[in-house]
Amino acid sequence: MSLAERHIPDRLTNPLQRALKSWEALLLVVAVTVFIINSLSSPYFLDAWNLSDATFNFTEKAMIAFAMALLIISGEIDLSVASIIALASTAMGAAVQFGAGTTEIVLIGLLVGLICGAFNGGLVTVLGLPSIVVTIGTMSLFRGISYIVLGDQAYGGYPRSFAFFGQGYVWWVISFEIVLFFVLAAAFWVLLHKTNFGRSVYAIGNNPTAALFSGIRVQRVKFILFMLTGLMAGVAAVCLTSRLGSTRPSIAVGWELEVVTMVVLGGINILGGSGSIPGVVIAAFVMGMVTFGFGLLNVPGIVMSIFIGLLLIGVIALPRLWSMFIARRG
Amino acid sequence: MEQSPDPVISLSSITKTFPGVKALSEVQLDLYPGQVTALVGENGAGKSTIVKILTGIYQPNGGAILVDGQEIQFPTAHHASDAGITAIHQETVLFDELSVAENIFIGHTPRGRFGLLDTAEMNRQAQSLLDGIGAQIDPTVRLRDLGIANKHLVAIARALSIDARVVIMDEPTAALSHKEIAELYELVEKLKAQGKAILFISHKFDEIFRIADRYTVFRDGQFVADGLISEVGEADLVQMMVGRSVEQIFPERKPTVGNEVLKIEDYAHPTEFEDIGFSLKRGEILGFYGLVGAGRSEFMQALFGITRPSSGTCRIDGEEKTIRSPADAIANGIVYVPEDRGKQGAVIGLPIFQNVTLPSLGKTSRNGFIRMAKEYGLAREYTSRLDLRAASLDQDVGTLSGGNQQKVVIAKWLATQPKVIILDEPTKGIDIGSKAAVHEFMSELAAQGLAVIMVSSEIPEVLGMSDRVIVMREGRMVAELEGEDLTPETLVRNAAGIEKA
Amino acid sequence: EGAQEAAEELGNVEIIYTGPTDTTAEGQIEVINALIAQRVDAIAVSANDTDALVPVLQRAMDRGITVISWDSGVAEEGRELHLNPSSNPLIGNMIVQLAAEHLPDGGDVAVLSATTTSTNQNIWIEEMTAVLPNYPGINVVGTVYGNDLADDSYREAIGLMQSHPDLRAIIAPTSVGIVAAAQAVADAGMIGQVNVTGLGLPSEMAGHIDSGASQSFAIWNPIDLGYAATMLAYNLSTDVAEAEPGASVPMGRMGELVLDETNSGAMADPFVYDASNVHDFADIF
Amino acid sequence: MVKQLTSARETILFAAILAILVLVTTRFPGFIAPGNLIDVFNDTSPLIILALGQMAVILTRCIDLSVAANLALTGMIVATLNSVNPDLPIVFIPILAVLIGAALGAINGILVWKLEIPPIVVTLGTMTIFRGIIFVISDGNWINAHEMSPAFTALPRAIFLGLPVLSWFAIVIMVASYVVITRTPLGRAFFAVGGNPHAAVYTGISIGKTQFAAFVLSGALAGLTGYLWVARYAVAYVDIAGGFELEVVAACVIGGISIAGGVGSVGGAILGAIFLGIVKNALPVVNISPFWQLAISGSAIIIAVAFNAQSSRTKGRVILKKAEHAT
Ligand SMILES: Nc1ncnc2c1ncn2[C@@H]1O[C@H](COP(=O)(O)OP(=O)(O)OP(=O)(O)O)[C@@H](O)[C@H]1O
Ligand SMILES: Nc1ncnc2c1ncn2[C@@H]1O[C@H](COP(=O)(O)OP(=O)(O)OP(=O)(O)O)[C@@H](O)[C@H]1O
Ligand SMILES: [Mg+2]
Ligand SMILES: [Mg+2]
Repeated sequence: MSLAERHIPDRLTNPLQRALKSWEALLLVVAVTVFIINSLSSPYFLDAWNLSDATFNFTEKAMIAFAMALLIISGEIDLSVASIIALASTAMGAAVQFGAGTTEIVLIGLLVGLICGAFNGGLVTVLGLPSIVVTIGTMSLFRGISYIVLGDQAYGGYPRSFAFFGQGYVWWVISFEIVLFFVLAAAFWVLLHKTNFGRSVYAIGNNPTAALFSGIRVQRVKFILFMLTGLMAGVAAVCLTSRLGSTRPSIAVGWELEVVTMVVLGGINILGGSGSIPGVVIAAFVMGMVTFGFGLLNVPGIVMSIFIGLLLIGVIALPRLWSMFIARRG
Repeated sequence: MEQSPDPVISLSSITKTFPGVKALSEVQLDLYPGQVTALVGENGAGKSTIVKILTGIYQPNGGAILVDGQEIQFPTAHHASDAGITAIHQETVLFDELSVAENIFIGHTPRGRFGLLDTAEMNRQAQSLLDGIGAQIDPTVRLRDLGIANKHLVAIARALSIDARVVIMDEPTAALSHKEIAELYELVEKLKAQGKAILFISHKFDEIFRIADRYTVFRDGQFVADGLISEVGEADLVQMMVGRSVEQIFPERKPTVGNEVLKIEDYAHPTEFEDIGFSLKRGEILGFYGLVGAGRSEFMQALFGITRPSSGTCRIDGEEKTIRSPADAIANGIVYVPEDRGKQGAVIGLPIFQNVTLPSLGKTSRNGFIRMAKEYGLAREYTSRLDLRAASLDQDVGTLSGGNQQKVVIAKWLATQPKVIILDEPTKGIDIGSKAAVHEFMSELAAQGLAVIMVSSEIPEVLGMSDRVIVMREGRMVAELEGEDLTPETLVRNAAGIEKA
Repeated sequence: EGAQEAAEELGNVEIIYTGPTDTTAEGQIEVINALIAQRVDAIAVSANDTDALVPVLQRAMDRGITVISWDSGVAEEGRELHLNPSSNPLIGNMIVQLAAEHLPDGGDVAVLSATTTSTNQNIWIEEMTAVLPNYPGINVVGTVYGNDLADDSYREAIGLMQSHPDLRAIIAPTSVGIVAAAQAVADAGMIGQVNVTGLGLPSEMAGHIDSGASQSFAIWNPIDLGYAATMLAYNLSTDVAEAEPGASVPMGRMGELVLDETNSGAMADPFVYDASNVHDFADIF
Repeated sequence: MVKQLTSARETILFAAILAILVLVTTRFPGFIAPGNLIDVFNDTSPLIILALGQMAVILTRCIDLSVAANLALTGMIVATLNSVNPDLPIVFIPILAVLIGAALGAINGILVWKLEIPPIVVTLGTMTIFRGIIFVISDGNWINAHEMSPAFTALPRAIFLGLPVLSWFAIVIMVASYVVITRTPLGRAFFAVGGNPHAAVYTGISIGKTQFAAFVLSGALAGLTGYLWVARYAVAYVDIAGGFELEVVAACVIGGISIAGGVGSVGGAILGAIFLGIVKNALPVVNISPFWQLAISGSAIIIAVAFNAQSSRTKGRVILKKAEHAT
């Protein structure tokens, strides 16, 4: 055997080159373009308070999107997140009726989110059911429980201090929510990209069997991811409830699809296995800016959604069309 | 060569590139009617790639395919089969949820009234095809209910269901038992007699010399030589393949057996195996022989914590341990190199270095946080020890050839520094050069005091490597052979359940 | 249309008419945020949710924007005044009266509402329940919700007829529900036996009046409503009037809006449509 | 063997449906009157038609979340056409609806086939785009009963041999689906592509083309349902059938069609749809508070799926002779 050392380099392309060609770079270009178009088309766009108000369009959804990104990378999905918000919010409202203070309310919101996540996770990992189906079921179930509890009523009367989470400002125009958004973005970035846990999420998403054969506790990791997603839905429920100051069972209807759209736009492979947190962060800004920009032009929401749909397909389709075009010419 | 007829099919200057890899570079290949051409080459030489080009699955980047002297193109698999080319592929490419007959005829099912599919006719034809190759399979059962060997027979029947002039067999014997291999040889003779051109790909030299008329050698995606088998010797062929001579296939070993590391008693499973017990010492290589489907893999997977045994005890270094998951097994120093590399071994989609460090993340991280430099270091150490061939360590394992993927999987386990390593068919589908490396490595591991369990269906490998052999049949241990008793005859007799004459 | 009419009359007013993607409070908040950002002078909102809009509307008022709600109201602290198309007790009374008129001997009546959270629906049903004792013989057997979706409302209406064989009338105080219920009655072959009534638009109901599925229904004039809301918003933001209990705020050709202790007032009485007049209005709204 | 497994799954579902019927009957005997059962079937027909289209898509490992939006858009287009041009012969309307729906489905199919964008992403996108287009076409306005021609609204409710035409549409499509799925190369290709896409390429089946065909089929059926829906409820607006796509997917999954592709049967899809249809129709009849409905149907989906998974769990291979006889 010729042991003339065959040297294998660590990398062929350097990381910077790779970053420039990445999905995140493309998204960043989209984000900057949207920002420029917005500031040119409306005189109201470049205003600190207005921009601050605009962040509420996406912060809560993005918090869930971070956890959902991990879940989707691992090859699962949770369509019940919006319903978890409804149930968590209902539980918080009920707690208020029993005289709970702000701390208790928040804890109850988070706990209910965690329990709902564990319920989904249990059905998926213990009974081995496909998550897309399980969470279509729990999507009806969780919101259904809110309807049973509340019916046509609403819970209100949240304590004044509770309003801080959704309406408070940390400094000048910097709201509590946007700070929380960045803190969570950083935390999820570390979790996914810098820890063993994150690595096992990728391994599971690419090949669950081989991951299991490599000693990764696949079911446990998935269970934790479902709980994490539930917990983040709980966090979003706290913020949203605080921002609305009241709870109705119809709270956050349709958010699950917006969250998934955000995740996919962020470059997370819906089939699992790849994607990054910075992508999701940029996608959140793009979606927030687009809706706010259209809002300033008084475009009806439904027309706005055409654009979001086109963006979702276009951002994936254009690079592929481009490379097909190049291939045909070359 | 002058007296041979014109080739049925002739490939010239075929080039095929994948992103970052030139799999084939200007290779040529000719197939003659009524003759078997063996295509040999190391792992990653491009054998399967040329098969896929011939069957319309890949499109070449350059070169020409000539059928009867006419240039032709195969944009899809249909075009190739219309041109009379059929193949048994290296991977079993079948449909678990469809019936055997549907698998055989999918794509060209007989039609009945109104152009609708004629199921009865299809089942009849399937039955006669299966009978023709001596397979006792009911064409109406669902494929998922068949064992792996039978699946392979279905794949062969499928290839024969097309009335072809060219039959390609990419490692057809890898999953078959002796009896089935013998029947396959008969089949090849029959096809030859019908004047079909046959391309035969195998890493087993005894096979090649037994059935091939011609040979073509590829090395690293390039054409090296071709000619008549009768005019070359085994050593020449190996020399052409690896570009060097490989003298001795099994390393000489002086086993220095230490104290007992693993003791298994009464392992049983409700449906797969029962009454399994043995002990294993440091520095020992224990072979597991049996026909395919004897339940060896099932037992090994139970030992590794993938499935749970219904009863039995496992002692490691004298201490009783309960292994509930692969993570437990790894923690206790037992690791398993699975048989199904693509599904259970490599995490395709992740780069090589991440595959290698996956079970050792505890070592390359601090408090759960990853340290890249350590990861690359560990990956480099073990992949270079196995002489991996890759462009870079952050390349996706999916872009490696089968043999090189296997090396990554073995490297992954060695990096955990285990006490007991279980290798399930470690050289299945690996070329002769890498095979020797794996064997050498195995004996090195044993010499370093590691206990090795090797599951193998190849008698020379079992005999050449093992200190002791356990034979399994139908989920039970039927013999434990050592020293004098260890002969090809005793192995086959016990595995097949033939009474002593 | 009515808002445009008012804008033309006033001359110096620009109307921005917009709405969210879907009918949720969160969507409306995004729209209101965009309006605040454009520093509009006044926002007139018909709310999807009584309470949820309060914080954002308070922020609008903090930034000097006049906020009124109309049709479907916002809780008191979230707006300066609320314009009811008609007084709630009047509507509650009207819808049951429409049913009773055609049931001289009394009988079973059911309510088909929109969603469980629609503020106005719930108030009307409450008011209706309050005046029920004045209609002896009228027996309300249940309330179901069609979620303002044609198919759900249709299915609920069919369900009502099945589970209450003696049902004589369906009251649907929602324009989606009344159409779906009328269609369901027609399809079930119950015309003449079950009368559909409630609140609907002449353009949508004309066919069902003709078929007899509905004898009569009521509605206010939506053009007047848009006109009045615009006038009120204008008058408040130009400080022509103050919104306080007991005050009256002018609303152009619609007269004046007299505010009660919750700062809300009613525009006009609902108008009843039947076979005699429905076609005169079907082309207008 | 194939028959045994599928029929076992379907039998359980069938038993569940019977159990619900019995339960409802104890509280409301009129529910199982033949006339009422016909009504329930008729009411479930759109779901059955859509579930059969969705089944083809799911078999090929895709999912079509745009069916409800396709339905609404096609419905709006044919209703607009009818109101503008009431003299257009009625026979053209369903044909036109099928063509429009198929064209919309083809958009999904092309994106999946040619650009290889994951189907869930494609249909999530087209779902919002289609709804948006309805708004643009209609300017947010409704098309009401009196704007449609009498023939337009009468067709689905016309009675033929004791059944409404809407039901007949469903029955014809059930039979046609059965033939296509079990007896044509296309049907076989659906299973092949979903069961093992890699192997499908090796047998000369184009994955992309087969998926394209499934999307076109699903789109065509959604388009047809669009007309039937609009005509039946005599109204067309932006939000019709909002959220119905999830119900369609749920029907398929309850019917034992594996979301992972390659496994399922026409009978399963139909029973799954009927199961949901009966639950939906029974709840208002037995006077369960409307606030309970959502939770009950959610639980039903979870229980049905758990049941299904349990009954189809593979035993694995049996090596021991002893065990072979025991099973
Ligand atoms: N789809 C692919 N993408 C990228 N590279 C590929 C792909 N398929 C094959 N290759 C590369 O092409 C080369 C030839 O591979 P091929 O599978 O033809 O080898 P082989 O001779 O059949 O080897 P083995 O004996 O291991 O089966 C290898 O270097 C492999 O990494
Ligand atoms: N019908 C089947 N369906 C799926 N996988 C199968 C089937 N039959 C066999 N296999 C897989 O093929 C492999 C070989 O089967 P088995 O374990 O029975 O044989 P063995 O005695 O280990 O022989 P060998 O290791 O030589 O193949 C196992 O990994 C098993 O999981
Ligand atoms: Mg190969
Ligand atoms: Mg094995």
